[in-house]
Amino acid sequence: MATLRTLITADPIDTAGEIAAIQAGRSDIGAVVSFTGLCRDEDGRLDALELEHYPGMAEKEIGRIAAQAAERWEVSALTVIHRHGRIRPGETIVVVVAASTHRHAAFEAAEFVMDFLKTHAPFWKKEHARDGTPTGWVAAKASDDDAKARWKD
Amino acid sequence: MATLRTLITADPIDTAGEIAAIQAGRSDIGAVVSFTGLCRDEDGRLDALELEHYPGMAEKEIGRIAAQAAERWEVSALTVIHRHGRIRPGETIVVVVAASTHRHAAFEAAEFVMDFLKTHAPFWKKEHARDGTPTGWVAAKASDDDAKARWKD
Amino acid sequence: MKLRYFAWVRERIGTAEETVEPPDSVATVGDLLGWLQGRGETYAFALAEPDAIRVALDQDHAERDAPIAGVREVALFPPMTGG
Amino acid sequence: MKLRYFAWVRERIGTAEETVEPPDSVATVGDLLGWLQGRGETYAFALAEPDAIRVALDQDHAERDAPIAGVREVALFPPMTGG
Repeated sequence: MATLRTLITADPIDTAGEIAAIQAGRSDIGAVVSFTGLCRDEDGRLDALELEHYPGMAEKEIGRIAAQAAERWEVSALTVIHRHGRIRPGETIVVVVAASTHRHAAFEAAEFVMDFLKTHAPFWKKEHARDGTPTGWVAAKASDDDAKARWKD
Repeated sequence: MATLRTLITADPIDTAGEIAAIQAGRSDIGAVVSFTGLCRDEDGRLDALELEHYPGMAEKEIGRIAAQAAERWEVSALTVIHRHGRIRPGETIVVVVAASTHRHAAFEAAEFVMDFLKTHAPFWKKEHARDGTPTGWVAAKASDDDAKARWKD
Repeated sequence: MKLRYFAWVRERIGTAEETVEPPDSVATVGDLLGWLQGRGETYAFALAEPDAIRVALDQDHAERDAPIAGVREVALFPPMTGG
Repeated sequence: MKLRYFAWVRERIGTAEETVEPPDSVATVGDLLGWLQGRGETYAFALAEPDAIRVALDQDHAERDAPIAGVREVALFPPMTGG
């Protein structure tokens, strides 16, 4: 049974702490893959991103995606943490950490989680420009749908 | 131009420090993928792994693999660190960190580096058993050759 | 039935949530979207491009043909952009 | 020409490196492996399964048909198991 940890939080995310925690006290793990999604400044244009989410469903959906990944690949542990609220360039929006005996399971599980999180987890990004021009909602990318589609059996 | 950092070292590897370093002072990075390869204890059987390497060629080969990855995917920065010498269960053998604007380049570059490192970088693992039974060299895995083969264009 | 709106759907409709009682003829998610479009200008504007609207029934993603009988909370929102 | 051995190739041959002067008839990596096998029991043992031996010429991976003329350092080792 894989150890799953999922969290939606308004607080800063500590990637290093999550990686350390997933392997703490165990010596059966051979591979740890982490993904960190960061707020970019878009060539200096962006002051902050505002992450709106659907409380309740966001937790449910991320829990479901993590459980699916843990069922599909032999992972020892899987952590998924997504932040909401106002996020500044350089700060972390999302972290996925997958631990397994062998590396492919960890890589694939982490990628699978990210591809489904992008298309299924109820979060929406709004950009706040540095120069005060009207803010805008980030548009969904067709490439994210394509990325998700490749996991069909 | 991607920033490449490669290192062969007998010292412990600081994954968290390498992740922090790759994104320090930049806000153009949207995705960081890290891979950490750890020494397993093989159900308590293993006391330590001894990593032999070919000094000179190991550095050269890892530099070449990192450069190939950076040419093939749009990565902002790529770090590859491999340890040699005696390594205890729970300790880190190898770390790969890939940073990019979008996530797929970072995932693919990190996986590519690991697949080629396993089959091309001159390192050999010898197991030291906890109960003192004769030590043995780890055999190469056919699955590693298969993993490498899938990167052919 | 409670309706919840997120992101630009929320901004265009002008409220985050409300409670409605659709007539019995409104049986599916698709019916509900059609009915909501007739509730006024802000709804028509928010739901003008039906393909851009995603729907969740009691916090599960749902397609247009999903029945809404017995559902307590329906959420309408644009394609997700988290991660 | 300097020869270097690693892992169990090193252990079986019983030395980490040596300098040899193969005859002119030894032109390729394959020739060199054949010539080395005739140098004694430890060599024959270490190189008994040629498919399990990898070769690097001046620190670059090389196939069996690669010429060794002008090469300064030849390394023989088993398939790699790092990472």
